[in-house]
Amino acid sequence: MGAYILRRLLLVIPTLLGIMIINFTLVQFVPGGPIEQIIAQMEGGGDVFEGIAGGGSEISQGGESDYIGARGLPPEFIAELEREFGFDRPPLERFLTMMWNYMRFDFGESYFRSISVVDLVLEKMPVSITLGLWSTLLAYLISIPLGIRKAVRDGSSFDTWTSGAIIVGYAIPGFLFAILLIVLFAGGSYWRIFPLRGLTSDNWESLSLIGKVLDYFWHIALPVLASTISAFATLTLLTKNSFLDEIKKQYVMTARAKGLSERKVLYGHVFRNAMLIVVSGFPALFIGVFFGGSLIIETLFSLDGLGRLGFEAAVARDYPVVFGTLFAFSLMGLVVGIVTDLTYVLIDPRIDFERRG
Amino acid sequence: MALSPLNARRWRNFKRNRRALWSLVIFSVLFGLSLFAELLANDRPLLVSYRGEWRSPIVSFYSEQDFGGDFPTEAAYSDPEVECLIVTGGLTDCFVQPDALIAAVEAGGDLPPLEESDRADFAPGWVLWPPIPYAYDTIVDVPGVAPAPPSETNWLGTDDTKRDVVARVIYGFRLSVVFAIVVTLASSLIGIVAGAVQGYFGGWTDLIFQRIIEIWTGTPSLYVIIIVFAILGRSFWLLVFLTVLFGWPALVGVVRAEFLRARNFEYIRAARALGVSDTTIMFRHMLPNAMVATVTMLPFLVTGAIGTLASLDFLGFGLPSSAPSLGELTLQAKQNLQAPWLGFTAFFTFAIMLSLLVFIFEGVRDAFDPRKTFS
Amino acid sequence: MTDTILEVRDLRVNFRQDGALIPAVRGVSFHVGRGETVALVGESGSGKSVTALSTVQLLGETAQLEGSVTYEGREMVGAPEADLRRVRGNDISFIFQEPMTSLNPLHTLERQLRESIELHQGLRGAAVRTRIVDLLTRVGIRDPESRLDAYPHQLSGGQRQRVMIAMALSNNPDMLIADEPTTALDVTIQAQILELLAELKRDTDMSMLFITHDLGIVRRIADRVCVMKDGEIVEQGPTAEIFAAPKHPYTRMLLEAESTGLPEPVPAGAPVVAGTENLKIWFPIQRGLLKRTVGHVKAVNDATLSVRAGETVGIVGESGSGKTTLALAMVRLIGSEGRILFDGQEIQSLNERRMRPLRSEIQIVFQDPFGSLSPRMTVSQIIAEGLGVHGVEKGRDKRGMVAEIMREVGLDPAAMDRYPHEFSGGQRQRIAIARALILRPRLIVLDEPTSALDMTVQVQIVDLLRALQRKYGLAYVFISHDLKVVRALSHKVMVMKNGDVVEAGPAEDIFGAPNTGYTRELMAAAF
Amino acid sequence: QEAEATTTSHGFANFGELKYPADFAHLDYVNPDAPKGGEISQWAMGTFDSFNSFARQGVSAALNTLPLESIMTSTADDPYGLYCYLCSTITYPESLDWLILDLRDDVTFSDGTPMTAEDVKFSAELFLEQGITEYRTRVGSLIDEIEVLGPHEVKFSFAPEAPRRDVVGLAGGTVVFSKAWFEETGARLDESRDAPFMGTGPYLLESADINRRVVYGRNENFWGADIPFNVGRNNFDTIRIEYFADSAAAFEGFKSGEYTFRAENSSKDWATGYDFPAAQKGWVVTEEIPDGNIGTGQAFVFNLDDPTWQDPRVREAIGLMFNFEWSNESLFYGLYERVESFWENSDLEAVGTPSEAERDLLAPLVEEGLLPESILTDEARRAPVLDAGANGPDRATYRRAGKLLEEAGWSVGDDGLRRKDGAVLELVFLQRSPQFDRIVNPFIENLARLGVRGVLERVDTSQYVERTRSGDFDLVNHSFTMGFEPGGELEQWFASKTADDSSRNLMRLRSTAVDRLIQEVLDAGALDELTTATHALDRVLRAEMIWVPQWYKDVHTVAYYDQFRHPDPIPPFARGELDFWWYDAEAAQDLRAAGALR
Ligand SMILES: Nc1ncnc2c1ncn2[C@@H]1O[C@H](COP(=O)(O)OP(=O)(O)OP(=O)(O)O)[C@@H](O)[C@H]1O
Ligand SMILES: Nc1ncnc2c1ncn2[C@@H]1O[C@H](COP(=O)(O)OP(=O)(O)OP(=O)(O)O)[C@@H](O)[C@H]1O
Ligand SMILES: [Mg+2]
Ligand SMILES: [Mg+2]
Repeated sequence: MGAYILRRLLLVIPTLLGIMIINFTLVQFVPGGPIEQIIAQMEGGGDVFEGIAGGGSEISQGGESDYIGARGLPPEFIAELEREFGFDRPPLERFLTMMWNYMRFDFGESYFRSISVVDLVLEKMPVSITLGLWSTLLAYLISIPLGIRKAVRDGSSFDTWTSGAIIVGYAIPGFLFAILLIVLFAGGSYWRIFPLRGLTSDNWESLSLIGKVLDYFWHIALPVLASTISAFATLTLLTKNSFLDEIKKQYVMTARAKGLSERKVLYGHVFRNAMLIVVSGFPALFIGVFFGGSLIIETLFSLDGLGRLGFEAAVARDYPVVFGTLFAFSLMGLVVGIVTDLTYVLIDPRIDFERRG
Repeated sequence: MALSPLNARRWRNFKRNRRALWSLVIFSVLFGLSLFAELLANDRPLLVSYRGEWRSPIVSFYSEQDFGGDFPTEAAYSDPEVECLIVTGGLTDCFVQPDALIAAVEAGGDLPPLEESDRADFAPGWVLWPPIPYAYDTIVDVPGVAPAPPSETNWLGTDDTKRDVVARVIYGFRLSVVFAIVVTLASSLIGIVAGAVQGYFGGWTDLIFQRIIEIWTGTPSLYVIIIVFAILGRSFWLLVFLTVLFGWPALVGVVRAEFLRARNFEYIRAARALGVSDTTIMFRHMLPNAMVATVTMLPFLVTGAIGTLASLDFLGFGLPSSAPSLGELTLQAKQNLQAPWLGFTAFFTFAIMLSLLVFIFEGVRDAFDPRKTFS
Repeated sequence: MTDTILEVRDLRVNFRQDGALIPAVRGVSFHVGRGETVALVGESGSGKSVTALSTVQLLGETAQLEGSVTYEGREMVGAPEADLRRVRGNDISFIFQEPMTSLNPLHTLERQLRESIELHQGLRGAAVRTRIVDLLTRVGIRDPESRLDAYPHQLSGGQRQRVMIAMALSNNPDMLIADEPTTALDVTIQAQILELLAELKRDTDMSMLFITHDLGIVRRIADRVCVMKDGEIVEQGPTAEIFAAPKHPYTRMLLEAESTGLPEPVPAGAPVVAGTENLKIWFPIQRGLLKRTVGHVKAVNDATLSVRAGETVGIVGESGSGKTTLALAMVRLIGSEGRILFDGQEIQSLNERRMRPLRSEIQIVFQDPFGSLSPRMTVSQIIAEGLGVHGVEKGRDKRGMVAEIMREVGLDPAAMDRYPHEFSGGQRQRIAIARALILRPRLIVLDEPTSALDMTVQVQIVDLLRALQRKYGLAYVFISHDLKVVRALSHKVMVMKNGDVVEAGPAEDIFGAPNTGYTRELMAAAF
Repeated sequence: QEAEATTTSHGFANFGELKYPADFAHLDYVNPDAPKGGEISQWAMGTFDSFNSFARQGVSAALNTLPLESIMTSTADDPYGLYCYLCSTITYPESLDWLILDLRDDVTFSDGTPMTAEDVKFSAELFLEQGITEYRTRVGSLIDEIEVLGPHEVKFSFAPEAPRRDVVGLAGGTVVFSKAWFEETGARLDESRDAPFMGTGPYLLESADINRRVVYGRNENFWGADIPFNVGRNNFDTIRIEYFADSAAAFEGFKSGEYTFRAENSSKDWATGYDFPAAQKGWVVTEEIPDGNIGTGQAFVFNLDDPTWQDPRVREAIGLMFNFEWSNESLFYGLYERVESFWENSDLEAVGTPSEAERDLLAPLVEEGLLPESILTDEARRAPVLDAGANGPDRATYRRAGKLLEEAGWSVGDDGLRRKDGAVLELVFLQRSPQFDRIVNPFIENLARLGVRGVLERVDTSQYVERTRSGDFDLVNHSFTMGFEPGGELEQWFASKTADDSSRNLMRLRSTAVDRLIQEVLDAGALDELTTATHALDRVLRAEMIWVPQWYKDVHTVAYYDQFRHPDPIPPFARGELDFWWYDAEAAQDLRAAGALR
């Protein structure tokens, strides 16, 4: 096992290198680049969220940027940008410098903002963690017991109704649901129960501890609900079906024959056997929680998280951000991958990774 | 094709699950119908009789001149002038008073005063329209602002480009379902095989394969899509291909985990002792037992694929915008909250489809469960 | 025998299967008094296990129950789950027929035992551990402390069965229902267990419903006997009476049946089919997440054996002595050191692909038949699978062949489209045998192939094996605790203890004049 | 400097007279008695991370230049005049080779320090040094020297090639920073900042909450509170901007009173959205305010480098297929007006047949064969008017378009598609906003009936820019924004020399006639000359049919909580809600009492 882990750890290096090489190469072929993005911005366009935020006008907005200098685009300007972004040097050299910097965890600065990639990511973390953490927690806390219950009462009307409910939850397109929540519960037409934006109130600093906590939950109620609603279905059914498979096995009978309570039988015995899939997804989920993000939920609730960052960077061709986050998250993803595999062994000691067949 | 006794037993089990069976029937009917979308909703007639000659505009091209009109381009069948030309056998008077002439022919009564030569030219004809006389891209000529609410002509209203929602849902259902099913089947097939191979063989196979997948999943699909579309242009099958290309690793993880576990089971050892080939062990002995995740996920993968299509459309990297996809409908719903019929249509289409699929796969799961029997 | 503790009246059990109802138990009535031991004997597949499981409602949802089962006057059929739970484990303990699949595969020994002790006795912490160690010692597990962290798959068949027994006994139940609790145990340990049971019975006035095929045991411990056949009790009465004057023809047949005779001599000059030389299998003991190896379980230390065409080598020995391990290694299912020969060819170094063609020539019947049958394949598929793989007799109708072999091992071919779990323990064992035999391999390794069979069926199987051996010159490696069967089949015998081969030689010598003390002890206990 | 006759004035206009005399009491369009106080709030899209809109990097916060002021200013009712604001007079010679700005001595920065000529020189040079490249290269070559002549006197000297029509704006437009402050803080113009630069303006940043809001408050020490220019202006104590990432959420925010003033830019919301409770109760008023600015010339433009589109007949045929009337009725709730001219909604638009003076300009070009003769007699080209009842044009229009295409050699094949030399007539619409899908798709439907295959390709911004720059499109959206004083920028928009590489001359127009007319406009010395030349240019550009004009909005559509008041009428060139609207404290009180606002 030790050897295996070592092997895996060593393989992280070529994998990471592979990811970076592929990405770097790809980017060389993508039509349009950061300079085009800047040109668009100079001309008052180029908001990457334009299509998503919606509601725009059929009349072109802006047209003229604030800046008095924005008149056509002289080639000198573009040449200078190229120099600034280092595009005047050959790709190989750029790649090597980049990798060298990354090795030292120096991820550079965004093309479009004078802020380092690390700071940028840190800035977006609270939102992503909030959304990710609570919605996954909620999803797991509800789905797993529900799935188990459904497995036990397979075929009952309880089973049917809950299936119906979670399917409906899944079928509602997330962003439609979110906007519905906003209009119904945060807007000016129906009930104004929840806030429209943000994670906390303005006066958060001055609140008591309990006040702070309440305020926080008050703010995140709608976005978390909107981002969780569709998560129940798969998880619940996965739990249910895994349990169904396991629940009739002989050892469960043994456990029952011991006189264990149903809870003990289900959670103490069946759970571990049935939940390999669900539990083994946990570490990956963990990454998802911290580094995932939901572009649309974030946009609708005016939260600025990694979902928006990632999308913006990709579309605006903000390569330092693209590569930096890719590098960091891939690295973490790889490590988490190893942890995931180790949890397999933890869950089921019969599992090993040796060659077979 | 005779079913093996086991499959016959599974099929019987499946059939005994009424809900699953009905879901399958309904889904097949809906999907089957949508395959003939062109016959259900079209802005070209199914059949016209022009001067006694039968023509089928949904199959062949006819210019307006073919009906005695003056444009060499395709006849616009919904134009009263064109309809008049058809039903009167190409009277030139149609350009003057088409509606009156149509009404007269329909009433079977006398034609309005015409010149003698014209009268001699008259040859009655008829037009047979599909139940919904709009295709997915037909702009409907109804007064008012788009999206227009449901009405007699547009049962579910029109969308924000004034196209008939029913027609778009029919075509969109076909497009989305074909997309989703092809993508799901292909990517789960690849994913399962890949996961199975990794989990079963373990060792360096696993180690290397896993790394390849990690590298692969680290590739930004958005850029690949942009590049490929920029080079090859947008098309449905290209998008299918790309979605599969990036979609298949989804199932690998779970299948691999299940195989890693299952390969230690006693019956696998027994199968190996029997000298059964690795492929048979993997797919006959292990897969049915390691299929929980797959079978559970499939309905969601299908709807998820539709969602992918939707979000690609959303971000502008999907199909051409006139293509009728359910995703596009959802976006319109979000953009047009004042037109709730769009949202309801999208939601119900999704909910119905998903329910049917979930129920079907529940039936499949049960049919494969040896310990489950129905009375 | 004063009061009745368990009363079964007109119990009927039907299994719903593919639309039809299959009767398993058809109107069974009997009772067990306090402190009494009732033995349930009968044909394999006659409904013994189903009857036992019905008493505390442990059958799956496909079973339909009719009739009544009362425990201490309380009706159990249709009783709420909560009431049943109170009875299970505490009042009535259960030992399942298949110990291999009855333990939670992901719990260590300690955890399996701890749970019910904590639940029913309220012990905590170190006290529980002491109790566990004590229990394990009493069921004959050597060096129990070191095995507490073992998982079920790291135990031998007999060890698992003993864990099961320990678990059942841990709460000093009022009533013990034991479904073939000693099948995987060698005679000495079996004796020890029976002694333990007798002791408990004496001390705590425990009642027992004891299911077994071993009439010797019945004679020793049962107060009364019920004989079952085809889902009915055909005869019941006090043990002595039944044994002395059996009334029902089946009972008579059962009592008379015994695997007797000696194997036919091996034809002279028969070639050596297979063998091992200095085979050694040590399992590493690993600790922690990193799985550091902290020691070894020395399962097989140095085993050398050879078997000729038409010859049977019997392997006997204490439970946990390495028999199964040796068998698995011989067919290259687990890694080993040393040489393994087949047909004069060294096969230890062959990779799986080169090994595969040989597989049709070497077959194995696993000790745990249930575990070795794919749960989602029907029996016909399972049996026929090898045929497809090795392309044996392409032209012939597979289902026909399957039906034929099923009939030969005493199974009803009509059941061939059922799943494994829909069979009784003995039936499953025969399915496993059928699967091996249908290929007509040259070497079959049989690991306890008759443990779950009643005498009549056992005789049938033994005859079948002999007939095949005669006809095709098959070579057998036959592992069993039942020395009578071993004697009836084996030309050579090897005695194992603790991973070592303590004695090996022609069967007559070993049975007639055992050399070592251990063997002598074994023989004494058996005959 | 000696001999030359110089003019000294309180302002400057290239054309015509200054509207306001030196001693005016207040601007005509303000309410001199407007009360001060209260708060106005608006929304902004997305987020911000900087307060420096002069740097390339960062997303700058809304109104970040509010604390800054430039030396000269213009008014919302005079398109031509530039008035001294931080200066008291401007002195210049006829040649405009230089000018001297005589600065006011009472101007102070918000920290109380007085503004001096040094600051002006510093600021102007700062832009030339740290402004974005584009500015530096363009403006740097125009300004020769900046000299401080006295504590409150600066002189700008201009290079000979600097267009004389632009120089005053160039100097007077200088935003003035404090030199001392810059030296002290080490701030730079090319870096993003977390607070605005210090300036002389009426408002200061009060608070900024990234992602949420920016609040500007009144500068209590504002130097100019009482000067005539500022009478009745800067009436609000606070100006608050709320940020939303999604427009629907933003609208909900308005409905619930999170902000109080909203300029509605969605025709759909304007037509259907304002029936929420607060609007029904009359708390929110909606108003359409006439917009006197030149209408933005929004249009589809052809790629004239593509031989297919070089034939004006083909362009005209395509243009006939766009049914603006239907689009406006069916898609835009009838809110828009058709764009006809590049100077729509202004006197500079050419109308009817050419005037004498125009003809004088055009005739030589006709003679040279650069223009068709019809230009001299035809009315200025107008877009076709189609039936609003149906998307498809009427048969006459189809016939006309079909004939044009036939003439151009595009005849219909057996499959109903137009072909020439085997190639199908295909028109690629390059778009970046999904907003236009619903506009382009019906257009494509109409084209299909003409036998033209329309293809809508929607790509992301970077790709869009790359493709427009490299000319890989047939038809793209463009917005022509013309000024009242057409000048050098016309070359960026229309001249042959910029056809190869300009984000303005997207259609790649190369026309000698147009080049010559642009020169006429540039050479115009008087207002009527300018107008005539512009009319001629407009006429020719429209006759060229380089575009399929779209629409513009001639009103401001605003909605606000009924606590703001504005002068009536509102001046033509500004909506002015932050400038000369004021707060009705009583009405506000009532609103609050009714629970409309928190
Ligand atoms: N789940 C089931 N579905 C269908 N038939 C079943 C099921 N379980 C058992 N049977 C059938 O019921 C009968 C009785 O089985 P049972 O297990 O009680 O036999 P048994 O007497 O214990 O035999 P053995 O000695 O072989 O263990 C058998 O014929 C068996 O095939
Ligand atoms: N995978 C394993 N890991 C560790 N120890 C094992 C493993 N498999 C078997 N053992 C140990 O090896 C020893 C020999 O086991 P084996 O199964 O060969 O015994 P056996 O002779 O077949 O006994 P029985 O008669 O009880 O079946 C036992 O002590 C067992 O605990
Ligand atoms: Mg049994
Ligand atoms: Mg064994």
